[in-house]
Amino acid sequence: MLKRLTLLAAAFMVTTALHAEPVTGGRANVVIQPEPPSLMLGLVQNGPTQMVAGQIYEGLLRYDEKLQPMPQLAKSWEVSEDGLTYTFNLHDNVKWHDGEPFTSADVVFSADVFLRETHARLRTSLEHVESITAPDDTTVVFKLKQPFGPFLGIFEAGTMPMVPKHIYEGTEYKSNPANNTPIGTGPFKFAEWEKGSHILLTKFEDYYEDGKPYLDEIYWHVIPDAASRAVAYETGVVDILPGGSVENFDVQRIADMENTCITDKGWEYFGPLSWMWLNNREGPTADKRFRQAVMYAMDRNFARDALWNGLGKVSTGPVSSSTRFYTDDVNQYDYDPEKAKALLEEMGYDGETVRLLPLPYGETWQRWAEAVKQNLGEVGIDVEIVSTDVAGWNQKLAEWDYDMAFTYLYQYGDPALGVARSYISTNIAKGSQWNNVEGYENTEVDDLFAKAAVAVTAEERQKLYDEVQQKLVDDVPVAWLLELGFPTIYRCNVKDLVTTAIGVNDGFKDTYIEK
Amino acid sequence: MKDPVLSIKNLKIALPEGADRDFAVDDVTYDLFPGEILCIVGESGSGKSMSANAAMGLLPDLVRPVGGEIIFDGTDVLKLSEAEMMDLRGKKIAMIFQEPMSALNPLMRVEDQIAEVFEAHGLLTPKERAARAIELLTEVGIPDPQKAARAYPFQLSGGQRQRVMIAMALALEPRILIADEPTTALDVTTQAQILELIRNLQEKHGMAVMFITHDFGVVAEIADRVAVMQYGKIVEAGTADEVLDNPQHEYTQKLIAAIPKLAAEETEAPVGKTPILEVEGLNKTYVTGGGLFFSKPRVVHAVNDVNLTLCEGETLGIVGESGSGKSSVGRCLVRLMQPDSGTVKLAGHDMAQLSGDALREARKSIQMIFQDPYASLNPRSKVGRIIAEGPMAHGVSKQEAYARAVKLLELVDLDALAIDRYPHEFSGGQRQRIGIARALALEPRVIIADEAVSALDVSIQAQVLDLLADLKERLNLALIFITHDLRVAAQICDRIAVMQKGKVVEMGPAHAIFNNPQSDYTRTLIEAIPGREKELAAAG
Amino acid sequence: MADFWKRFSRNRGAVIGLAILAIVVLVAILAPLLFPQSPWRMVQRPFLPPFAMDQYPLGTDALGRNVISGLAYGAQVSLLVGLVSTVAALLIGIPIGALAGYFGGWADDALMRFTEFFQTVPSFALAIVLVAIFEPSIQSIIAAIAIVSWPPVARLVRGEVLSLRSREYVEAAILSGQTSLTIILRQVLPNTISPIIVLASLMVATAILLESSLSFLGLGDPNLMSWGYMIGAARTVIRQAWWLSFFPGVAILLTVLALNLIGEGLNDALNPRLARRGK
Amino acid sequence: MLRFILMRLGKAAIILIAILTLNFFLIHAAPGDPAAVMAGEAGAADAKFIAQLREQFGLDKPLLTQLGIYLKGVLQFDLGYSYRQQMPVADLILDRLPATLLLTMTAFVISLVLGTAAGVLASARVGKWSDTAISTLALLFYATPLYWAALMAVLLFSVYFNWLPGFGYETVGANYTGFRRALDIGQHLILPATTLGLFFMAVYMRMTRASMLEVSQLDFVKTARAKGLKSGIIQRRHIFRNAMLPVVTLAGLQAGQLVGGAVLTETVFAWPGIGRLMFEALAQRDYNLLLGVFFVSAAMVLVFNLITDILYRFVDPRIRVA
Repeated sequence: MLKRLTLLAAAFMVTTALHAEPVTGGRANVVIQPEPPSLMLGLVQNGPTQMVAGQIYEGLLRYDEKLQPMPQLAKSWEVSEDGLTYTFNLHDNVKWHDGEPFTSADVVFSADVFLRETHARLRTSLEHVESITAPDDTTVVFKLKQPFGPFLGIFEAGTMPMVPKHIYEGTEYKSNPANNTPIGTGPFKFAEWEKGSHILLTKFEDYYEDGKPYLDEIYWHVIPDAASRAVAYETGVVDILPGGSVENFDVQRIADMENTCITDKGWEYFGPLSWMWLNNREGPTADKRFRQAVMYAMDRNFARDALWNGLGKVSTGPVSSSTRFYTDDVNQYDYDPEKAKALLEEMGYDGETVRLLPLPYGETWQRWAEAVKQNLGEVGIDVEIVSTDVAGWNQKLAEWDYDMAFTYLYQYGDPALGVARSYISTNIAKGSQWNNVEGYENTEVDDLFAKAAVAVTAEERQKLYDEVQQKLVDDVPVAWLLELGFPTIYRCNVKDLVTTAIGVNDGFKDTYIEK
Repeated sequence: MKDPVLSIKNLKIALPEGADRDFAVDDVTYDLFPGEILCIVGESGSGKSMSANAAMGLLPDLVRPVGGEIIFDGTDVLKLSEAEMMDLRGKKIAMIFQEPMSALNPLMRVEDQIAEVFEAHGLLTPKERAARAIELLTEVGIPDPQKAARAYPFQLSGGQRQRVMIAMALALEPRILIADEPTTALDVTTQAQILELIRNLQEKHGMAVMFITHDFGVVAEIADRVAVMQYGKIVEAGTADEVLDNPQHEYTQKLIAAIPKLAAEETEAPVGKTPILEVEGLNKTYVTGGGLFFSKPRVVHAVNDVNLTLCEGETLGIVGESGSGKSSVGRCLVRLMQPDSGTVKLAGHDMAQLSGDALREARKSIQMIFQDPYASLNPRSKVGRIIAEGPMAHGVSKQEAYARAVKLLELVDLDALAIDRYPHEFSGGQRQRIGIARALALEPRVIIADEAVSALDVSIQAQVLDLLADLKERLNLALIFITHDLRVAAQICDRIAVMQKGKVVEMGPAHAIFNNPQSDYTRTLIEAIPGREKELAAAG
Repeated sequence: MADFWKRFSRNRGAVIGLAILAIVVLVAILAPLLFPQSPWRMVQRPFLPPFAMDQYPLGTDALGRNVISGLAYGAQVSLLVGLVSTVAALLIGIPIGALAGYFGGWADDALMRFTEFFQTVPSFALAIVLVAIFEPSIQSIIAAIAIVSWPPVARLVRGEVLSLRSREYVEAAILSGQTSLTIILRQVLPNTISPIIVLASLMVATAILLESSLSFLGLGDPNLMSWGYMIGAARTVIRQAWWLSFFPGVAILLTVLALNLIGEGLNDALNPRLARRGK
Repeated sequence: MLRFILMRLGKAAIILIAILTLNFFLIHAAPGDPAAVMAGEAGAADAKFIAQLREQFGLDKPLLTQLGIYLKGVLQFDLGYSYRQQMPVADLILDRLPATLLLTMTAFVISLVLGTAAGVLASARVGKWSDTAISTLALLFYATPLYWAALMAVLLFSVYFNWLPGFGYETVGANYTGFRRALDIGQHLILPATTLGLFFMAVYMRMTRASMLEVSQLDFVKTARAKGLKSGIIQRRHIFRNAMLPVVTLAGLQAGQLVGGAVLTETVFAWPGIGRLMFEALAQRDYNLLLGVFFVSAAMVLVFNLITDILYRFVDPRIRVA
């Protein structure tokens, strides 16, 4: 028989209620950057879309900063002992913004029909799923083909947003005119979007959690320029600067302002880890010693301090420290130019030029590439920066046309979701920059990742992941840089802004503004 | 004798630093009397228009009077304030200029420009001004004055524009009219009409007219008194008859002698001589407008079925007014212009349809001398190369070509050292000699001279004409001489073809054309030659 | 030549411009001697203000790089791009203008439509697209600048050639049997040289501005320190480090000003007739 | 006149199609395509997903077919659909166009009015100190990089003195209406419009000055003086009108180019206009949007050229009648 593990989440309600009594009313002025291409979270899952649409759409679960699941549309859930059956019990008074009731049929439609077609990342995870069924209006059952360790980690709004079946069923999803007026179940509903200027969300009065949300409206300001965004905060036009809104150089100055709080929480689920892809196939970077030399040559502490304002952590390996199953019991690559030189000498590096692709996401990344070029230059590596735009960068990575390339990827809380994809050899394929782009092949590593994903107990998984981390750090398939800290800056009287592992992406439900 | 209306005394006008002499006008004294026409005559650079401009207070920026006085109405106008000068201008002294094309504001209607004169002096209401403008236009003899008043300057012909200028000048019945080379830019028949108009108006209004010109023919037509200027000084002054018939000063004598005489000598008809150039049925039309985007083209028949024959050793003149097509004929002959139809037989071979190397070869025998001594020589080439280029293009070695250039320079009376100098170091007459040398370099048999002396002062003109006649004789050349100046044609041509609107209206021996013109147009042309009557009278 | 200098030096602004340009050129040439270390090298703490340390009189940037060294090496890039792209634009514009002006007719029509076409495309936008597409590098920048700046050359040359080609000395050259190519090269083009030189000096200035604008937008050659790059990189930190954008801006301003002044001086010296009219 | 306009419009249409074709090939020559960008933004992608997007966007068809489809759409006044932004291109552009037009036309008017006024003033006082001052200022404006001037203006007027807003189109979130809103936009407009106008202000100033001086040497000015007209009237009626002819030509060229040339200003001042849109579309290979922006800005050039020509015919009777 199945032994049911029931995780009730009422406890978390208590922790948030420790603060003073929430105040109802008011408007949150938030920066959104860049302007999202669309607010239909089921179709587009990039950062800005999720940040705004995360208030409109909801998933079945949320996650706390330790990545433990919290209730959202599902008020409770059970997992069978063999790890194959996941049963979710839904709130029964949930309404879509257009007044239609939300039921388990919407969940089945979203997960099994809509998102399987539109959501590339979720689609991969859903391959483990045998069936999704709705025994009644408030119950949904996911049956898996085999155990999948991270399965409970794929239910947040960005990964599995619930979309209204009554609007989308049987339509051409991408061109459905309803995409312009998104309908979700979230605490805020779409009100107005003036392109290039602002997006306005207003309180959803029929929200199923009593008293929530507290805010009347959220006003997202589109300000396509980092310096201007800083000014907007200083002049009081906006009160909340989500991570990445202002250039890192500006963070400290703004954080020093009166009534200003800063937090780097709210990114635990993503665990953004930056690294340089090193092309393992050809050129100097094919040599393990060269890759190690790169690790030793880089002054990552300097980069963190000068470029990231001291926020974030120097990475120790492929797994972020906030991600589950992280270990720091690996070889440490401290800044040591001499060691780098020695390694280069040992391999007989002939000074061949290596091309470095910066990440075309703004000034900090550009500066970082320049600093790395200088670091590597000082141990004798000749680096040429190849500058390109977003599209060119995507293309070059997808076509493996690079020697070294900056990137940062989310880990989605679990190595099986966000780490393995970059290292397992079955994931080597042209045409995507989200797989094993570096071309690293190691059957041992493949095996370990495969076993760890389907291992049932956490201890078992931890052991396997420790081993794989040690192996990878020795081989340096990519040059890990920093666990990025994206600080959220806000007025201190904005309370409970960051309460979950995805921070402002679904945080406004709990937020209130103290007068 | 009456009191002078304008009295210029010991006037000295300084030129800016770096000019070829210190004073534009150097110690000049003369009077202008009411009701007379005084001609100030001189070659270019003689300073002939400076004193008139000084009287109007219209000298160029860096040119200023430094001595003497200009007395008008008992006061020295040089001492007047700008406001007082403004009152004087247009009202008491009016002026008309050489270029009727540019002397009117292109963006304003004619009537507005005339009305402005009244406005400037605060006279009449706008309505009255418009009415006066029509009256004035009528008075200066513009056909359809109503329409002309509404017209913009570019819609009028050169003669009409000059009439408009005169109308403006007459508007306030000034006591003095200054006419600064008013007919120089006009065709000869138009010139005759304008001169007559000025004469009539002067008589009718009793104005004093100061008429500035370089043309003794014009002087003969219009002047009561004459002052001859050279290098900023008056070398001779007197009544028109005195000066023209009995010049005292050497310079005046020289100038008058240089004027080509109208009497064409009777020459033998070119019977028995072999024709070198035969032109038959030559046609050329211009199409303007049109192009890629289908606007309606305008067709001008520039050369209309022209037939000509030129014999060895002969000089054929082609005369006509501007737009008659005379230059187009010349250009068709050397194929600078592609004729639409017709044959151009040079020594028996048709070159109208040649192209490429054959054309280059054929052109060796037919060369051209151009009008503008400044534009006809490449300013960035040395004279030697300018002359030697032709032979070199036809395969003569550089050394030989330069040697020939030296010989040619000597032939045209220039120093051999000239080969190493640039064109700008030479005067206009010298440049024209270089142009002739260049034309001779390919040893042509026919030379086409297109207004070859029109841009030269009369004394230089005479020298160049002599040189051409001499060379023609020595080298046994045949010459086609294209000109608007019938005096020049009379002097140099054996036969003359008169052209009008693309057609040859009359052709014959020079003396026959002048003495017994057959077509009306030729007659009009000849009668319009300034100074002709006086000359005929003098001849007896 | 002496005459040329006399006329040139009569224009005081032109002499000042020449002096400024001479300094810029000198600095560009001597940059490796004055600042042996790479301008990319991180030498001091970031955001060192100017005049705080004698070694780094203009301070350091966000990575602690020496600003004055960057200015010196930036001069190289600006001058190089300015010169080469102008030469390239001349190489495109002069033949097109000369052919159109000399042969007239349908050749003129076709070439001028072509030129017009390039003038209709918003030029800065086209430059951005070109550089972005061929990826920012010194070559692509020079090519893009040349491609957007040749039309004025073509039009100027065409206009000049058109008026020269009916000049009598050109007709004389035709009659004397010279080929079209010889005539264009020997009779016509040498006489267009003055206005071309004047235009070219102004084009160098414009090219420097264009390069800096592209670099400012992040479309510079990432391996070369340029003034526009310095300003672009400093834009986000303008409030805490004004000097990072101020000094390179002044450098561009002075260089472009100098070239314009020289252009005016050249105009005075080479086209005395026009110059006098303007005075 | 109508015939003239129709002819010009026909010609403009041909040029527009040529421009679109050129840009079509240019942008397709660039590495990467919108499918890859969008897949990238989705956070993960496999080849199948990208192929699916490509098919959806019609990117799997041969290039010439795509061009044909696009041009056919354009001929039916359909600028296509931006898959990246999930909106019809025309809507996106129309959203942004007013801001750009407001900015550029203000800059245009500022530069034209102040530039010609200063030019006239300078020409009237040749050689005096005011002429020198104006000419020097013009030279400085002429040599100043636009974006740098903008930055310095922000630093000075917005940051240091805090007189004027340094970014944006209006006070975000203030929700002003009516006159208050116009005033607010006006305040936001001052710095960007002025800095954008500086360069052309210098150009107009220099051109007007030179042109005034040149015209003042012409014969008809002498005629006017000979009539006894006051120099003020001569300046205004005779010299100025004629001197404006080349300025009108230039103004037409500039007005057209401004729309596509405001990228820098829009970047510095975070102005929500076409220039930014183009820049973004380019980086994301939003083909239809980029082509649409080019279409609109080239159309602007042609429209302004046409306006100039019509205006010119109005000002200059020689062209009107001939």
